[in-house]
Amino acid sequence: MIYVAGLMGLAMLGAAIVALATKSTAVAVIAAGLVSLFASVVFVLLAAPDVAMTEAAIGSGLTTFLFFFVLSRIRREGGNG
Amino acid sequence: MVRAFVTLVFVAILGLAFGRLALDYVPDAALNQTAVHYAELTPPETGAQNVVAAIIVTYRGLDTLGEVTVLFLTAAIVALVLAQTSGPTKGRGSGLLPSGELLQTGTRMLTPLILLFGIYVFVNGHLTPGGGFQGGAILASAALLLLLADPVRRFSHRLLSWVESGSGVFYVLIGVFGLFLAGGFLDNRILPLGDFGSIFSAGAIPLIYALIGLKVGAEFSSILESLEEAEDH
Amino acid sequence: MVSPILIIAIGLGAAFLLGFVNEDRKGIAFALTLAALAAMSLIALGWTLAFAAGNAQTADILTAGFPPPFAINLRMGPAEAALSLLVAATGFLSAIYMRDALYRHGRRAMAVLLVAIMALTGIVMTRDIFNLFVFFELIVIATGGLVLLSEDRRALAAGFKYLVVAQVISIMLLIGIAFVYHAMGSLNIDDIGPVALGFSGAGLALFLVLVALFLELKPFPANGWALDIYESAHPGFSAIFSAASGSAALFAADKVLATSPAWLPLATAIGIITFIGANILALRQNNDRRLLGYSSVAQIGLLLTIVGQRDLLGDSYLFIAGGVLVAHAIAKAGLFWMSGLVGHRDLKDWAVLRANPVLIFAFATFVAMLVGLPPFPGFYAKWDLAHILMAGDRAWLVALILIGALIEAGYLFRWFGFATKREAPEGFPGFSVNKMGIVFVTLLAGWTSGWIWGDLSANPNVLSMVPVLFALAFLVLEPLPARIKNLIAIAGLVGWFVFRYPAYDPLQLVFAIIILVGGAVIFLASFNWQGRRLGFYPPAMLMYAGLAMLIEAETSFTFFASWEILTLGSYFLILRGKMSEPHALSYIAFSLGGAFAILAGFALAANGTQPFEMAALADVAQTAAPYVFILLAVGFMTKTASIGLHIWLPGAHAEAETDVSPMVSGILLKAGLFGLWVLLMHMGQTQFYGINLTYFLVWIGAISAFLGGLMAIFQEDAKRLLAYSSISQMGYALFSLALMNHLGWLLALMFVINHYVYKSMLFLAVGGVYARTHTKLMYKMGGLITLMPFSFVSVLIGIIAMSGVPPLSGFGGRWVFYNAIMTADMRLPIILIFLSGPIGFLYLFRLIHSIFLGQLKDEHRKLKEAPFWLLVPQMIFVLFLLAFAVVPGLILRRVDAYISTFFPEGGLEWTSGGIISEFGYWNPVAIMLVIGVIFVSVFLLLLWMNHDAQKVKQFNIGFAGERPYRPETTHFAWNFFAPYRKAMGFLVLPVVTTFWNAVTDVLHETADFARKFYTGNGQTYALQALGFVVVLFLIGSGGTP
Amino acid sequence: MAEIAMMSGFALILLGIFGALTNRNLLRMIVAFSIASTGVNVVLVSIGYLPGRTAPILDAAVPLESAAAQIVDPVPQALVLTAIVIGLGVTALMLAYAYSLFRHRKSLDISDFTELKW
Repeated sequence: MIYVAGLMGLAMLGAAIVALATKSTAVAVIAAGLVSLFASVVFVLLAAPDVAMTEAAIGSGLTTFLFFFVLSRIRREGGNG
Repeated sequence: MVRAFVTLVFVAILGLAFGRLALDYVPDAALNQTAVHYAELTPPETGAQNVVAAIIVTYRGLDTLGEVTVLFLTAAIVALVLAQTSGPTKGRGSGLLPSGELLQTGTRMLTPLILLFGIYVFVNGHLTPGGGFQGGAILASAALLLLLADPVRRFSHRLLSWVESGSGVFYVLIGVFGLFLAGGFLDNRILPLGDFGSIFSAGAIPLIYALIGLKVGAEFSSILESLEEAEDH
Repeated sequence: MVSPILIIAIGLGAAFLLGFVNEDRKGIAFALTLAALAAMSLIALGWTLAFAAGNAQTADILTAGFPPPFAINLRMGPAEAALSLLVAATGFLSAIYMRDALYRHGRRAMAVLLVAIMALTGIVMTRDIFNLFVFFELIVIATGGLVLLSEDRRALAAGFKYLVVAQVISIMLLIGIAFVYHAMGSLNIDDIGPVALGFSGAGLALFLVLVALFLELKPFPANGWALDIYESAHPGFSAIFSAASGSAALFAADKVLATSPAWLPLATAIGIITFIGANILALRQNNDRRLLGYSSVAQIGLLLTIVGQRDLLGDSYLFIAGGVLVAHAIAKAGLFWMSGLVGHRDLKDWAVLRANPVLIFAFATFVAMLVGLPPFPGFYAKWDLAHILMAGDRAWLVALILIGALIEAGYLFRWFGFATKREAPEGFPGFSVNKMGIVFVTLLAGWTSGWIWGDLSANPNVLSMVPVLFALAFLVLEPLPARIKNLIAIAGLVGWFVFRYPAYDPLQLVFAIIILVGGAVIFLASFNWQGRRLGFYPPAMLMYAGLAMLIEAETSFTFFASWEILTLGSYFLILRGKMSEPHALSYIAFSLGGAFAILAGFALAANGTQPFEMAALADVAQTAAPYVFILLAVGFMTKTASIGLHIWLPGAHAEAETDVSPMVSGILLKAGLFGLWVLLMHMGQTQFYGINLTYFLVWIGAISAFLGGLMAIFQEDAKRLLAYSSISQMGYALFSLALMNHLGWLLALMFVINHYVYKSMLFLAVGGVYARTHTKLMYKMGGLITLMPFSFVSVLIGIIAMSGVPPLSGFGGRWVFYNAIMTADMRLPIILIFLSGPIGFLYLFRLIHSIFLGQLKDEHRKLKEAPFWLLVPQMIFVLFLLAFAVVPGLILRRVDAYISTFFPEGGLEWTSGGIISEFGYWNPVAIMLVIGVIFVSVFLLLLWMNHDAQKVKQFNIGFAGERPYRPETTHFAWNFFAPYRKAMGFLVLPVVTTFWNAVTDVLHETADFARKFYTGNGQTYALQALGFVVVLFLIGSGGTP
Repeated sequence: MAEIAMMSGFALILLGIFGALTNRNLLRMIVAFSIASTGVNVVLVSIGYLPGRTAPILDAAVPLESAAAQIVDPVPQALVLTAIVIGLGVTALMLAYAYSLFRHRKSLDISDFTELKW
């Protein structure tokens, strides 16, 4: 268990660093969604299934979609997001 | 560059503060008085199996009401912000994905299932993990799917708005009933607590969770739709 | 009583209900919104009234039917009730105010407004710290929405910046809350603490919570985001943001701080830095709303300082903090609402308000409320606060607060000056009726709050003092013609004198005669004005009310309240002059500075006891006494314009209206003298490091007398000359008072009387000349003796009286004066005083010489005598001077006897024929006769010798043989005392003016430099917020993280 | 385990804040903030974790009598649920703002929106 937690922690940090360092906003959004997804695994490990579900549905799901909605509109209107 | 350096220094110092918090942190050996109360008295007091749900809906119901209001506000404000934006009218929708035959058919099949699943999640919130927010988010994903499948199509604004308002008003009314019929605002004991562990138990919790689910779903959908049709204003 | 939770339920329910309303039925949606806000206000009002009447107990409201900490509970106590009322009422009024914007944006915007107000009341009432967080987030998001109501496109960027900073804040808050929960095992505020001041474990957690709450309060310098919102948002929302959000956030910080008193110093430090910093930055601000933003930030800083002192304030805490808060909220909301009436954003554009006098009155009211002047709540709060802090040995904090307040007063009054004096822009479209209505309601609320705080105060209610009420009645009488108001004013002054006459002791009597009877005589000149003369009588009567109360004040509170009232009244009066805007500003700045010194002095003297009798000044503890003396003396000397503190006087007196100059010179200056008198009477022997403090006063008096006179002789402007002469005369009076002997005091009293008479007379005479010639520059006049004989007579009599030559009372003064200084043994200042005598004659001579003698100007050939009503008081003064010269004993004798109670030694002996002192003998009647005979003989002699004198044509400049470079240089009266200027000019280099200018310049440049800090970049703002946190953390943890 | 989660949560917060304050692109700032708030959530949940205990659901596996000895602290979880939803609200709002700002200026650079200052 503790190794899984450590792994997830590293995965979160890695994804976060990718999200911050990448040049592409789209990649950043996906990486941020991954952070959330890994976090929801951590929540399961921490005996918080409710939180895990919410984080997965809202944090990594809906939020990512929202980002893409806006991003794609901006792209089509000439922004480089 | 200077800014990045200053930011780095500040963040590092903040890190020191956080580090100190983490180092000083000693996990509790046992639950504190508040948590013990919840662990022992949630079933007799609220009739819910899921302690988190009981806390969310009843003990800290005021927070949750505020939380629902956050989404309500966001939906309203996103619409306001985008209404102020006058942009080019060429192109429609987000154009996130090209909507093909497959997606459209798939959507038609999936939507009822997703809706059903969403309802299941919030109706069982007092028993199992999940609840109004998660269920609402699932409902909204159905809406999202519909939007993707057919960007030109709109849900009825009117319907969304009625669902949103109706569930909101009903939620507040339930709260006020608690004030008059039971121990206080948002007391779930305005309905019988029922048999512990069954679906019709835990007083008003399932009802409230259902309302939350509907409301959250409607609000998410309306946020998505506002973003979708911004340029029409 | 209705459950307070219904405030929240109604706000939310109505917000949700709005979704059912069709988007096009805006009327219905708006009506629903207003109804909900009204209901919320009424519930809060019900509770407030119940608490006020003592019918309610602090109530804990449980939610979910379980006790805390297991469920969230709310609390309704007096403070919560009042704040909820404040929040809900502000929301209600702002909703009406923003009707057009709300209609434009539809029901969604109304829902957001409702939620915002609901959440603010939630912040006020909740006792759960996480619930607090939820409500804060609601406010953040609602703010993000309401900012958009603005028509200013830049609001969008401001909203985003705000959201960015809010993210940083909420991260801190949430982490803090979680660790507080971990440490305490509860989220209920009542279970938290006390947490010791420390930066690890629970201390660090609480630190994060507190620092987040402080950041919500927009502390200096991490507040650029808030300023951008203030500048660009709809003024209706800014009113909520400043009055309601600020108050609620402050209360939240207060709740948390109350659990752990060890953290109070942190609040004090942040608060006072914010108060002073924001006020300094505001100095350079020209955008009205941003200025109000700075001022809001500053006021919240002041409140945070007060919160930080709650350990000391004890039972007075709610009264003091509440007073400042209510004054701030009402005034700031009112000003933001007013800014919506003004079409453009520069401070000078507020001149359009002159289209409606009530708006100017409202503006004045709000400024006075913010500065903490009577009769508003901030005044009582300021008074109590200073007393408690002084008694608690926190004088440094009092000093900092007063400095900050003075800076704030500076920019607010400058702004008020713009509104009353600057050119109003053309093509003004008119005011929106419902917006103006809201401002009027706020105005009413302001005065009501003043009455309530006066009533709550342990001290007398200023609004129940008869003279004040009489003065305020003139506000209602404003529509009447000026002459009728003038009659009422005169009747009021005389009536009050007759009514109070029996109660006066001889000293008070002398001052009462000058203020009340003398004031009435000057009012005779005001009959010269016709029409309605708006804005003249209320301030004038306010000044007289203050003066009348001042001389009778028995406690330090009444004394100080009177002092502030007369200052405020006289400021508005001086501001009326055509060119007086900068001078009125410097007058109010110095006066308030002086008033603050007086406040600090009284507070130090009282050492916590209230009410403090004036007579108890004599019993102040040895250690405090010299400081009390210095503070009070400096305060009073700002009014007497002693050298160093004099630079406001020349402009203020010279640019005032014709009948105002004598009021502010002849009468108002006496307030300072009266204060000094009281001070010396009780504390005259105070020693400071072995030196008697009166010794300094003697010097200051002598130097003022000398330099004031010297500056006067070089003036070309007749009224300025008279103004400088006042500095000199007040110097004389101060000098004689500070001699601390019998004759000195008698002499000071003679100066009080004489100065009133001849300064009023001369100002009126010069004013009469000005009314005809339209110039005050003496070299542009000449030869008016034949055209304006009456004015000539009064100037002649005036200068004879004043220069101290026989036979008029000035000589009597001089005689007593020489007697007085013979009894003192301070040689150097006496030399200065001696020199001032001839100097006085030099400048007075110019008045006669340049105005009335010499060649008549071509453009003046058809001039008439000065207006009748200006002459009436002058002639009364002439008669009085003649009478006073003959029978000085009429008044002096009684006073002499009275002074004997303080200085039994060295009195005068009054005989039927004259007056005898240790050194000599004065028979006024004999002198009058002798001088009369000499004068007549010399006059006849001159007539006989000059019977064939040749008249010189005006343009006969053949004798000079010089080519004139500028027209005025051809006039013989130009630069009249050039030789003296060569010899002594260096003495009148404007050193003091340069000094004070440098002080203001440094402040302004600091402001200009420092405000560049607010770059407008949202990231920078967030970085500043982060910096605020880490710097506090570093300082707190002693630099060793 | 809770310590590891807490540490990584704090690291996420710091990374997020640093990213939000150095990246001038509006959307990237929002992304960074959402990472930071995920970090906050992780920290919060880890506070409520007690080693070796189970989720606060009182079903067959957790008998009522021994519940207090078996479950983790439910309170932080409830708080995090609220915080997640609030975070979504704020994110959505910021996105709408960013889009609107972009439409006004055709720019996503935060340093282009500085008309209000001083």
